[in-house]
Amino acid sequence: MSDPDDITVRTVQPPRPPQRARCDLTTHLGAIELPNPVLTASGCAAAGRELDRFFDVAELGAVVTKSIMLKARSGRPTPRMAETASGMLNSIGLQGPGIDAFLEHDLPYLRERGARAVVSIAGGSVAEYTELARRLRGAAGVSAIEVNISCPNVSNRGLVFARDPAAAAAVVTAVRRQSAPSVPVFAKLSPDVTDIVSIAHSCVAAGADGLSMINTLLGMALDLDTMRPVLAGVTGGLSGPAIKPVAVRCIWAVHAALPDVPIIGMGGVRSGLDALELVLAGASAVSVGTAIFGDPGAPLRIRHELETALVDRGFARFSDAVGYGHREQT
Amino acid sequence: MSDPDDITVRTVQPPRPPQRARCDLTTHLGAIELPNPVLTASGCAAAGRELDRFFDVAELGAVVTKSIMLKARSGRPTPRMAETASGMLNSIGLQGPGIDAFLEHDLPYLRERGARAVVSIAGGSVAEYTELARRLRGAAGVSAIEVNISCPNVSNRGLVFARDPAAAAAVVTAVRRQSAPSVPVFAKLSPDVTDIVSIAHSCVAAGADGLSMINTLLGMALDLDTMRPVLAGVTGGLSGPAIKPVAVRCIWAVHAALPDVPIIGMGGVRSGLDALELVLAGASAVSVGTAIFGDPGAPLRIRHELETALVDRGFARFSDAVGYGHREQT
Amino acid sequence: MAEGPLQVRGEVLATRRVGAYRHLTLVAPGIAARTRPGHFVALAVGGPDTALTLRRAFSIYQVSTQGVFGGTVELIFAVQGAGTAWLAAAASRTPVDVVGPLGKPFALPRDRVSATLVGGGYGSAPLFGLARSLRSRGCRVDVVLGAASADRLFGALEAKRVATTVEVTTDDGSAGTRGWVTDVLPAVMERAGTEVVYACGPMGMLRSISEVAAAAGVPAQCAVEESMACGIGVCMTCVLPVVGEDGLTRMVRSCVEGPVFLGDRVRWDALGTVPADAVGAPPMSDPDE
Amino acid sequence: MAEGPLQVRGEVLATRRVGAYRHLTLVAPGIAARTRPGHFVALAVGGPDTALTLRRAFSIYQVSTQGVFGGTVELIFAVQGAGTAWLAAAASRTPVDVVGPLGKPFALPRDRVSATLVGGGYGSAPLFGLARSLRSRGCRVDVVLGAASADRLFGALEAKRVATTVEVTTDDGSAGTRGWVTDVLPAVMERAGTEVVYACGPMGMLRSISEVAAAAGVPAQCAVEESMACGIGVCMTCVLPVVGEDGLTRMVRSCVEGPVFLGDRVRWDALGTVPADAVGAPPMSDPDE
Ligand SMILES: Cc1cc2nc3c(=O)[nH]c(=O)nc-3n(C[C@H](O)[C@H](O)[C@H](O)COP(=O)(O)OP(=O)(O)OC[C@H]3O[C@@H](n4cnc5c(N)ncnc54)[C@H](O)[C@@H]3O)c2cc1C
Ligand SMILES: Cc1cc2nc3c(=O)[nH]c(=O)nc-3n(C[C@H](O)[C@H](O)[C@H](O)COP(=O)(O)OP(=O)(O)OC[C@H]3O[C@@H](n4cnc5c(N)ncnc54)[C@H](O)[C@@H]3O)c2cc1C
Ligand SMILES: Cc1cc2nc3c(=O)[nH]c(=O)nc-3n(C[C@H](O)[C@H](O)[C@H](O)COP(=O)(O)O)c2cc1C
Ligand SMILES: Cc1cc2nc3c(=O)[nH]c(=O)nc-3n(C[C@H](O)[C@H](O)[C@H](O)COP(=O)(O)O)c2cc1C
Ligand code: FES
Ligand code: FES
Repeated sequence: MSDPDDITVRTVQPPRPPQRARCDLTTHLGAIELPNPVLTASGCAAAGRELDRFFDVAELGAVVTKSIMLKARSGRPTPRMAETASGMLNSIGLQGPGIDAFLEHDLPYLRERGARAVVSIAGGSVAEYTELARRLRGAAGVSAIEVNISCPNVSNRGLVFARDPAAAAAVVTAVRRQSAPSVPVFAKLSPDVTDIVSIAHSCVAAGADGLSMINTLLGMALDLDTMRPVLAGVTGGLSGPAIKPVAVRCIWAVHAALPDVPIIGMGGVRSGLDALELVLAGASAVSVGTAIFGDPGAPLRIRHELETALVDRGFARFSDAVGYGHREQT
Repeated sequence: MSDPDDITVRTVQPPRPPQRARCDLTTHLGAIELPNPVLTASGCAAAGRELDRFFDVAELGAVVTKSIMLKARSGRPTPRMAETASGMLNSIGLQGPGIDAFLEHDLPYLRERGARAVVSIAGGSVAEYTELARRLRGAAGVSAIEVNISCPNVSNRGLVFARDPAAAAAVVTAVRRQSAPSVPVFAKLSPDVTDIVSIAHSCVAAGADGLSMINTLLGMALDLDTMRPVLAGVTGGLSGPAIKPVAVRCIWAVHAALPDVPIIGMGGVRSGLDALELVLAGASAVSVGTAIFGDPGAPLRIRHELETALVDRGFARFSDAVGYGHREQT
Repeated sequence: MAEGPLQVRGEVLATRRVGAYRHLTLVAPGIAARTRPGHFVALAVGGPDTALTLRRAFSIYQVSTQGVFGGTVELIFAVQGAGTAWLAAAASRTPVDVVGPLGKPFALPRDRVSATLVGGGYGSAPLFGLARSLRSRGCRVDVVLGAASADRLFGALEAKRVATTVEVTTDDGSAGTRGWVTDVLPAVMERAGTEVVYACGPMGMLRSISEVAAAAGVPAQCAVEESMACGIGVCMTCVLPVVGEDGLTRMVRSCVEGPVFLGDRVRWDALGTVPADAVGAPPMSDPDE
Repeated sequence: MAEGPLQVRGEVLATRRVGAYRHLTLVAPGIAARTRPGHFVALAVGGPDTALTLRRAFSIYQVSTQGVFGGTVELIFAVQGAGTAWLAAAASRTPVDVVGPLGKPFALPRDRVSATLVGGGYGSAPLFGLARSLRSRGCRVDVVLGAASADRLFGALEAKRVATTVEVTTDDGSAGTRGWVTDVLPAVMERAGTEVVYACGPMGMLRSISEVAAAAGVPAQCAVEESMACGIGVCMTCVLPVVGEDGLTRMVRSCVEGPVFLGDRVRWDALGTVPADAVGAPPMSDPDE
């Protein structure tokens, strides 16, 4: 019988040498290659300038700019936001300077900084999206286009494009047709649909080079003092860690159905491990949105954390991790 | 000029006497009246017995029992849950003893305890729901029936009833026809649809006396060690505070469209103020689900907190607060 | 003795490190008096604005019904994730909502038998109170403790005080015999003339212990650890396949029908599955909740 | 002087009550040196497992660049909701991520002018540093402080040390003159020969002060408080309608283009709306984000 007093530690293994390995973070989104897969989410980083005060935005895979419309737009009245459990609601109403000012000030800024720009566009009609894409065609420094189709279609009783496969496809076809072949077009999907896979199919059939998901979930909050909606816009978009499980599910389902279509994943990513979760589900890049509000340094931190997480798990290449959660179990 | 040293407090108002007012918590759900509007959510309180060790379940408006199926059912393999930010995923797979055991053991227990039972039923076909309703018809102690239509329709490629207006209506019609007229039938809606209002309309047109919302959102999580889905069932239902904004939005939209249809609201309620938020949006009763896992005393606590919140806001009757958030602003 | 669980607003009295674990003492009035060996508590973690929604379950190591604090409950825990990290960092006086005692405790023998207690890692925590109860009934108690490494052994010295013999194993040989508890268990049982085995630890260990006990023809009472959302029997997350008196396998809740099960009743080979012969299996369809 | 905001991992040094408010001192290296009066900081609240996702903005009351702590930042705050409750309860040494200094500070006059500073509630906090800056430039400083009640006045005694005259009003008359700051402001301005007004407090108060200043023909620099999600200019939640140099109204971000605005530039009557003549208004459709 062994002596129970004999519990002094005998050193059994030498401490492991510190991890020095690195992981090739390069990722491909259709025709383009990005040095790493961590992006900002549209509407959560403006056009990069403000974040550049906290870290070098050229260190990111790309900056996805706030959805831009044809004309300047004032957005909705305030209050425009409400904090919710592990999330927030926003109802900004796509405030922005319009495509002209964007092309004059914002895009050149990112280019000068050496940052890659994924330009998000939004419109109220197929014609508006078409015109936006046409204007972007000549512009220097557009790495890719993300088409925000979570906008009401003015010609169909305000039904949001992203909730109607045909309308979504019409927008994608138009944008794809107008854009330079070297510039991939990503359609950004809404989770507020009965069957996101069928919308994904429609967009890809219409020529989308990739898909971004998820946009915010439609939500709402009431103010318990005024007993009225908190947001001036009544409903708003729910984002943040609260929605990550919905994002993972959407990415998983779409990647399973369309394994060759690159996905930019977003929804509740706040750490490198969150980013990895979306990647394992099938995302080829990950956008960081609401987390920036809580931590302006989040995108770059997440890039570093993701690299560490990949190295820890023995991935020499980021691309090997994309969709790895779907592998057959041995 | 006043002397800035003169900042000693002069008592200006006498402290208010403690609030002694009460609020009439009675609520009506179609043909039935409940003494108060706080219920348990189906699947989060079993059939009341376990909670009864913590508080008298007869003090609640009603106990909504775990969805019962025709036959005993083992449910899904474990792991069946994953904690998420301000929420959780579950994939229980409707484990239960089947309607016979339920009628023999569970319903009589609640009746003896003096508690009201809202019986939740679930099936894989219209025929199964029909048979469940028929079996309940004779049973004593059924205050209302909640029809969980978030089940795959085995005869339509597993498409969940709640996501298909026609299938949802077919189930509701069958259950309504089989049930005693004095027993209201509530259809429980899923938020995972493009247009919850149209599903609500279908269910009401099919005879639903009221609507329950929301069931869980479809979500998913990956385990970052195994790099595989956490849940044995791969996807699961997202519940808890994270989803409250979605619940409020759904209740708001359906109440706006169908103001006379009583709604049992649920989704992320953890406090009396959360309950009030759903009520102001249009709920005539509020079910407490996931909060019970964190706090077994939650339902009764929430009943008390809700009463206080109503009194504080000058409501003499709970029913005056239902949908109050929709009032025209003066 | 009062029965059934209470929900009380407790608070942290003290936390200290014990090897790789923490020893947490909670003031939790009323719970101590109801506790028997094998019971567990479920704690709310994270504080007022937390994003953590579910309770955390911990075996009760020991309780004290007396003292100025109106009753304390002690736990031994490993930091795993966010909830246990919060507990480990919680300062003295931090409020903690405690629900307990929960579950079915170890069944105590009516006769003076020879009992062998086997603990893996922090799984030894509930065995010391059990050992004292057994001793006070005149039972012989032998203890086997195993862990991955010396810092993950809990209570080897304390075991020596309550047990006739104590055997220690570690996977890496950093304390006691290198190997698993089941490497030494048959010899211990033979020497002690074991008539009942009590065990608490990882599922794999419990399975092996059940096999050793079955081979020796003695019952094994195993305290299992399944992932739990509520701990009180309402959520159905903590199930495992267990054979009932009628010979049928059911998915039973380890939080109310366990955590202590007879080793030969648990379908260890089928953990994480629903055996095809289980009552109500397989589901013909897979409804969402 | 170094420019632009920093993000630093600070920690709570001390919190104490001041009437209805808390006076919080944070160790936040580097921020002090960049701070000018009117700047604010945005704090992460709630700790590691928090459900609170957004930053909380607070005016900087005063800073210290020296000392053993490598620079401290002091705030005066009222407990409103979960975030401020957490801050109020945070023990000394609690880590707090601090971003700052943020926003456009008060513009200081080039000449020796007579400046009147008006603060409402905790809105007086940023005025003391401002008063010292103005005094060091040889300006005359008069202060008017208002609040709902005496316990919500902040800094009346301190004001006396930096100001030529100090006037106090409370809504309920529990200290100073019963009434609003604007009841006494015209008389103070006349007496002081005010050439510029600086104000910080609730929006309604700022509006009235702007009117009084406009009537007297002097500029009013108003530090506004709009609900903010990020505090750094990326989310567009904190907008209000402001008239630009070109005479056009735009919805501008108060976190980067403010919080200090000229009172006659802000469309106070249109707060919470998008004026029909604003650039890009009204939206023809209402897209979700
Ligand atoms: C009956 C019982 C007794 C236990 N006794 C002890 C003990 O004495 N000492 C000890 O250190 N641990 C014990 N555990 C395990 C302990 O509950 C988990 O380590 C703890 O819940 C992990 O929480 P976390 O937030 O750190 O980890 P996370 O992984 O963040 O937890 C996430 C969720 O999963 C659940 N969970 C995760 N791991 C487990 C697990 N192993 N068992 C049950 N639920 C889990 C948590 O409750 C929580 O809901 C016991 C578990 C059970 C069921
Ligand atoms: C530039 C600026 C300076 C401020 N200075 C001070 C100060 O010196 N002292 C002080 O007590 N308060 C100040 N405030 C207000 C302070 O930010 C809020 O009281 C605080 O954010 C409330 O947080 P909470 O979690 O307690 O409340 P909650 O209501 O739970 O907050 C929920 C969300 O709303 C936002 N929010 C709520 N109220 C306000 C508000 N009034 N202004 C901005 N955001 C809000 C919070 O940031 C958070 O995102 C200032 C606000 C701004 C914009
Ligand atoms: C304040 C705010 C503004 C947003 N604006 C846009 C937008 O202009 N275009 C767009 O496609 N998505 C927009 N989004 C959605 C985000 O890009 C992202 O899809 C969503 O927030 C989920 O990611 P997150 O949880 O990381 O924020 C916005 C989100 C927030 C919170
Ligand atoms: C573990 C668990 C089991 C559930 N089982 C059922 C069920 O059997 N039938 C049903 O209609 N809803 C079921 N639900 C959904 C809840 O009744 C409720 O609609 C949902 O959880 C949202 O409310 P909550 O956020 O308060 O939990 C279940 C939820 C959970 C978390
Ligand atoms: S943990 Fe909920 S039933 Fe066992
Ligand atoms: S608070 Fe985000 S832009 Fe001002």
